[in-house]
Amino acid sequence: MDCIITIDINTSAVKIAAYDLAGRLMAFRKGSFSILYPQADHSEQDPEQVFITVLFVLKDLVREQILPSNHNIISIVFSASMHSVLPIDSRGNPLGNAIIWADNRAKNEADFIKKSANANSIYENTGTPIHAMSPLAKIAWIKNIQPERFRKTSKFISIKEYIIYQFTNQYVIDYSMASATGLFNIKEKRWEQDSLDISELKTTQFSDYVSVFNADLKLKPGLAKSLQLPKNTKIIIGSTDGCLATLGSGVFGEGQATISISHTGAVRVAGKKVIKDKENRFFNYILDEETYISGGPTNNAGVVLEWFASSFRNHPSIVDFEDAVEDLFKEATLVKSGSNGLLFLPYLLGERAPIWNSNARGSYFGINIKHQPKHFLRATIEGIIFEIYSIGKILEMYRKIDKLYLTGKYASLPICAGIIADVFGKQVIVSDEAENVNKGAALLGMIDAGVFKNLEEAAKSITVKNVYEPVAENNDTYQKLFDIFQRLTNKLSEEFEMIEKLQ
Amino acid sequence: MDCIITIDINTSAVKIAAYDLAGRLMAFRKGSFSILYPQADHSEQDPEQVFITVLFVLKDLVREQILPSNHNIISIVFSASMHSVLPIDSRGNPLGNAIIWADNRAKNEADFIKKSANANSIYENTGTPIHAMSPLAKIAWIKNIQPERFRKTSKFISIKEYIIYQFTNQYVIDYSMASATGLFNIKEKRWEQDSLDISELKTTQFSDYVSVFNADLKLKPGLAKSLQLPKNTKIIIGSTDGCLATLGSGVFGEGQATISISHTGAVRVAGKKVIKDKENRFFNYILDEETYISGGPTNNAGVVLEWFASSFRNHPSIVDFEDAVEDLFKEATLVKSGSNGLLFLPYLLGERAPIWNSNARGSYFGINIKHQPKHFLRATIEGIIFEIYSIGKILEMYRKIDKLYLTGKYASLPICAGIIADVFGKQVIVSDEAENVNKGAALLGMIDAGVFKNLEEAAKSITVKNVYEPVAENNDTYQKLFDIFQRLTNKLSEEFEMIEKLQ
Amino acid sequence: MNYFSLTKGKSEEISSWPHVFEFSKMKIQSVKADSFLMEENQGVTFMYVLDGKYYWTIENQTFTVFPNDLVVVFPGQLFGSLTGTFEVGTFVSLRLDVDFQDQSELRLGDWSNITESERRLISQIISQKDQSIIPNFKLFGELASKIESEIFANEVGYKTKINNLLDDIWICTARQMSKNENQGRIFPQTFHRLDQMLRENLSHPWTVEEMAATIGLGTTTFTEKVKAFSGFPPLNYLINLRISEAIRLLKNSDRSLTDIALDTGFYSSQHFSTTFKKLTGYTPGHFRKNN
Amino acid sequence: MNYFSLTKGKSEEISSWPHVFEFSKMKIQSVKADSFLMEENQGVTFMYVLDGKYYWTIENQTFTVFPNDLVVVFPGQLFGSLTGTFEVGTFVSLRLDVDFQDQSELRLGDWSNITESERRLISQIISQKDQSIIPNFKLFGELASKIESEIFANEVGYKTKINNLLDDIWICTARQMSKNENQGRIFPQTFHRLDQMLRENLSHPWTVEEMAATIGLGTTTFTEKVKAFSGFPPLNYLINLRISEAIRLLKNSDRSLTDIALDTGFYSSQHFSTTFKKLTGYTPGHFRKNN
Repeated sequence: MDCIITIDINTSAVKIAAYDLAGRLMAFRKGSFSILYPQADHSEQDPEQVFITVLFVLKDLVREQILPSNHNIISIVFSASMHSVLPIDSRGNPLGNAIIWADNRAKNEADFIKKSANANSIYENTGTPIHAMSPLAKIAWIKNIQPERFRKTSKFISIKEYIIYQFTNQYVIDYSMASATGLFNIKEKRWEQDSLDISELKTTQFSDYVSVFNADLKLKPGLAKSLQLPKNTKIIIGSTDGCLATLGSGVFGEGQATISISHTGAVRVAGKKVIKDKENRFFNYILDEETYISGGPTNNAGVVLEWFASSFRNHPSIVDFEDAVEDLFKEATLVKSGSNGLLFLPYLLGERAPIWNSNARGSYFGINIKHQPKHFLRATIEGIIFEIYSIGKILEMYRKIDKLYLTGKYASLPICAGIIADVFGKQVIVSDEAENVNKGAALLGMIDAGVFKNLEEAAKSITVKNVYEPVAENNDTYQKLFDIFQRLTNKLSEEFEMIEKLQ
Repeated sequence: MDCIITIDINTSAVKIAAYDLAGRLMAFRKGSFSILYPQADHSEQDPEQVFITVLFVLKDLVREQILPSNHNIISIVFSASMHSVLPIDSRGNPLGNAIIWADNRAKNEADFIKKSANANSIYENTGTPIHAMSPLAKIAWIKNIQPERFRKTSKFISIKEYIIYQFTNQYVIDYSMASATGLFNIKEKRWEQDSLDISELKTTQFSDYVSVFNADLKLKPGLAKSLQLPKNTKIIIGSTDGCLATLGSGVFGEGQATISISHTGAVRVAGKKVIKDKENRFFNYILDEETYISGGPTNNAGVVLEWFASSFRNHPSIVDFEDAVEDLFKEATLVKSGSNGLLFLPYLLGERAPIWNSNARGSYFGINIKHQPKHFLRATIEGIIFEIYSIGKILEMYRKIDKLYLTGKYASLPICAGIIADVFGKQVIVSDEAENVNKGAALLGMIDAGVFKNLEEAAKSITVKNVYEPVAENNDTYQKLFDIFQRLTNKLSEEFEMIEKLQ
Repeated sequence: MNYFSLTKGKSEEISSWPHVFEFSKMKIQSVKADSFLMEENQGVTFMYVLDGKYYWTIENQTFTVFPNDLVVVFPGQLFGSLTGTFEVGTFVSLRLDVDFQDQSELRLGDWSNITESERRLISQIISQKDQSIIPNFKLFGELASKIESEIFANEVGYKTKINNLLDDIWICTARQMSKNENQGRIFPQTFHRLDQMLRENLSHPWTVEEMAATIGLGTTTFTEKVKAFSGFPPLNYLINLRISEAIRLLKNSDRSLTDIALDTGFYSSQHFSTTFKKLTGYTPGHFRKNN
Repeated sequence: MNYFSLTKGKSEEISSWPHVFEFSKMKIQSVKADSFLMEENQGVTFMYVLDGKYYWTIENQTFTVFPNDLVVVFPGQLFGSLTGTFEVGTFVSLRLDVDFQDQSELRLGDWSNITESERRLISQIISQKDQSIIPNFKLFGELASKIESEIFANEVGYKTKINNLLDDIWICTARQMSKNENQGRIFPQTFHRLDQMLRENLSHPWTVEEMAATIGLGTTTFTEKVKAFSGFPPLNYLINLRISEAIRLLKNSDRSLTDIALDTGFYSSQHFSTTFKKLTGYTPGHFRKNN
């Protein structure tokens, strides 16, 4: 039987999943690598470790799961996180580590670009909010702070391009990934001159851009042999994790939105037009020639839960994270909606959408003598979801949203799903897929294989597992708390800046 | 050898200590009773349990410690917490429980009086801030809400008067206690007509007022026999815990202030004149004919630490509070001054001085991803001390303060003493006395016995155990944090009110 | 394992205990729509999970229930699953016809052997606590399987045995709730709860063992902690409370000295009188006259 | 107990170990003014409390030190008591002439037997951690009393024995710091720390036992957790890191294959070559040429 292999390279792991042509998950394996924090505000990936990890995991999956079951691999589809920047020299060797989305070193460059005369037109043309996360700002940082490295750079590529180069010896970038660089014109689908001018870049310093369906790449024969892959395995370039998670959760049409809560979070919608926000709060990324994925990302989602589980609480010994989280979610159900009036602002890592303020900081507010650890726990979960809601609420100014689709490892846990339904006051749908990103990539492969005509048809194949209806009474409580949540967020920007200086 | 017995009746325990005429502690014993919380905002004491506890502890102390050591008891000096109200009928029987200082039921009555035309003159004449804690407001509440109980009341007395009545069959109140009722004119030393008028009270509904040195009371013979006390044991009425803690920590002169951190906290100074604060934030209580104890109380001192130790943290089993606190203070030393920019507002029980806002609520502010439990712990201690400082800072507008004297079970712990020195930027002195209140009462007894000429001489007999000097660098950090502390406190009053409604 | 579902009126097996509405052990192998809708609970329901993971909702609050967890649902509470179905797994369910007036007073019925004062104590523990779920309560599983074997074995005395096991369920549930409630608290809070319980059940013939068990401590540790915290050994503290209440009654009521003695937990007016005099210097009668 | 105070230059008893500045066991019976003023620390000082409660200040931060707690003070740190005195109690103090360049590299001296790669590992653990106090570290007390008896007994081999015990002190202190640092963390954080340590000591001949011990876990649990979290058994994960570094060196340096193999922790170029080929499909030489 034929099968499709999907490779998703995210912030800390590579996840490889194989699907048959009916879209059924057949094999799954993951391998972690480390995020490196060489200094404050810096977050990096070691490109060689990422590559070795991809090889290792793929080799094991093929040898131990695919070959024994006599499946025939017809294609490999790639996905990866957005916004990484890896400078390489003319021989294709990395100049240092890749700078990833979470890296905040280019704060000043982002501020500078934001204040420039064509900031608005750059945002509108490229679809990427101007922020330290954006390769646009990161490359400017390299130019300013590491001129020698900048000078040596032959191309600025992403981790995904680097891995594909290792597989194929070719430099290509898909529209989705390109549209997350801040350097790509999403309307005319070409590199954006205004962006290039900021760091005096030439288009030759980037890979060639292609559609997410592009399958012209050729797998290196040596690698095919070592990995025991058929020589004619198609390499489909694929898209980004954000776009594919949206597709893989079944969201494509009017009235639908995805809510993603994993390490970070996001609210996303798919549409034929970009969202034009005067305050430049939303991204608009290309999925295919006529589809944009629009929305807003938050820094403070699962990572804050992980902080709560590991740092806020004292544990008697080293704790398995999964166990800790299981216990936490159980404990959180012991508290009523609204955490007895304890409110949490989750800005532990500064914030992107909708406030785009790197100095924002977290806060527990409204503490009284009766609040216990379980109230802090539930307030933390609710605060994370309020932040998601604050994005969703503004998105609703541009798009009708009736139903919410969940993706990411935390969102679809029953307690989160229930709170999301109650906070938004909308129906929440959990799909049957464990790995939405890989599934989204598989859908691209299935379209390529002729299983579906187009994305719309592919998205409709995702099946519903659970539906959560909002409880009116809880929605009422949450609306009142959210009002305070917003007031505090708006009111405290000066104090955020003052306290940030003391940290 | 002669000795003096001191009886201090505080919120949850009676502490009885015996001193010889050189002021040396000879025997100590304490017995707890419960604070009763029949409903939200209500805090009460059972007068019979308090009485029985006093008897039990006193009897044991005399029988097991005083008599075997052949000491001769010459006097008993009383002390008690301020602000309690116990309505009694014409036969001297309590009409229900005593309402204690922490009770917040009379919020509306306090607000009403505060808005009345002569609120300012009442505050100035009586020395007691107009607040739910004040017997003035509590009696108004009984009149409004429990008219039947009000009608049956023959006298409104305090727990201290009730116990003294059990010992002597006489109704007397000392100037200190009277000056904490909001019904006593501290300048002219008589019941204040404007205050009486609010609830249409007559002076006969109160005990006779006398000096804190008054020793005219006669011990009931039956009780003397059952307690094995000499028949001629003098009963000295004594003063309040606040006044006596100040005296007992050695504070009497210019430039000195006491900081008390036990369940609640306070900053106090002694002086010949009252402090006239336009915003009515400070109390002025009478100690003796020419001495006032002035200052401000905070609700959120040790009780917040206790909350942190018991409620904020999860414990694996029932924990001895002393052990928990010992561990906490040890852990707090692991964090640098300023808790890495984590700030705590301690208003878990609303607040008295200096903001006098029952709706105020607690908050942790400035949380980032690197903050751990130990930072929350240290921030909690620092927040409590910032609140104390916010009182001290305003007091300094009226009085020069060079040295701080500590009292109460938490203040004199080295970590608190060090933080207090650093936050205030002043020298901090810890005396040799474990029980400042009882020691203050003993000083009254020693003056009565002719050991000292007057209070000033008595106060000077207190010896220094430790001196803490402020560290300039830490003071600098704390000043910056305190700036944010004050901004938040002022800025958030609307949000305090909004969230209070959801609790 | 055997699975069964016994319902009052339908199943002969439980007809001897008309106070048992339902007793079942169910294995759910596939999810069925509308098998567990939200409904108002009749009687008191105990649901104990043996296998699987359940998301059950009581009064708008959803609990995640793991194996060995017990869920207790009181009369009138809305109970069910928001998805309307039972997830795959195994659980025991026991539903009793029990009156729980205003969620405060538990009325068991003639079948129960629990004494009046202990019943009040249990009522109080159960009504005070906001505990719908008791995690890791294996003892319940043991009691349930004892009931199961008694029902199906019908050996001599099984009718009584089962009623006694039902009593045991109430007693153990109350104990466990009390322990959980005090777990992880600092002693002053625990003491405060004990104080409340003593006050509201002064006439109960408290022993130190019982007080200690109520808050989940061993007798020796309990005595030490009470002494260190309050200054009094536990029984002396109790006497404080009893005498205080007696004084109040002497002053404010016309009740006989014997009635006052018994109401405040002294086993005779003699005992009351001696204790009272030792502390106050007066006999109760003298005290009342003087006042 | 015997009390003693041995100082370099003054006390003959410790003259055989010129790297020991001071070794004392002191009992303080009354507080003396100016007995412990704040001073810049010379060498590395270990202070271990046997009895009493101390408030010691290191670099502006005051620690409360209880019995069985160890305080470690590095060269140049301001150390003393803010009150200027020793409180009443008993403690052991050991001061060693040790160079700790830039608070990052520990240079012990010829007397020490600790291997080069282990010394670097210890340096790194000690310099990474912000741990001036190690609570409840009884093992230190045991080591100190062994040193004490060796010094006063002078049995055969005591000179070596004491140097070995000093080595032990460094090893155990590093282990304890590492354990404390990972105590109560969730596994991803612990793993991240391990990852850092592996990267910075790739040439060290890591065993699974050693990795596990470094983060305070048993070998079996450690292997399970690493596998579950990273997808790889510990040694495979290590190989990932080694091959990644080797690729970097092959691409960016002219070093010989043997040097690269040893630098990245392969015990021979043969071993390096086989492992490299298995994963990438190329030998290192071939890979370098192709690139």
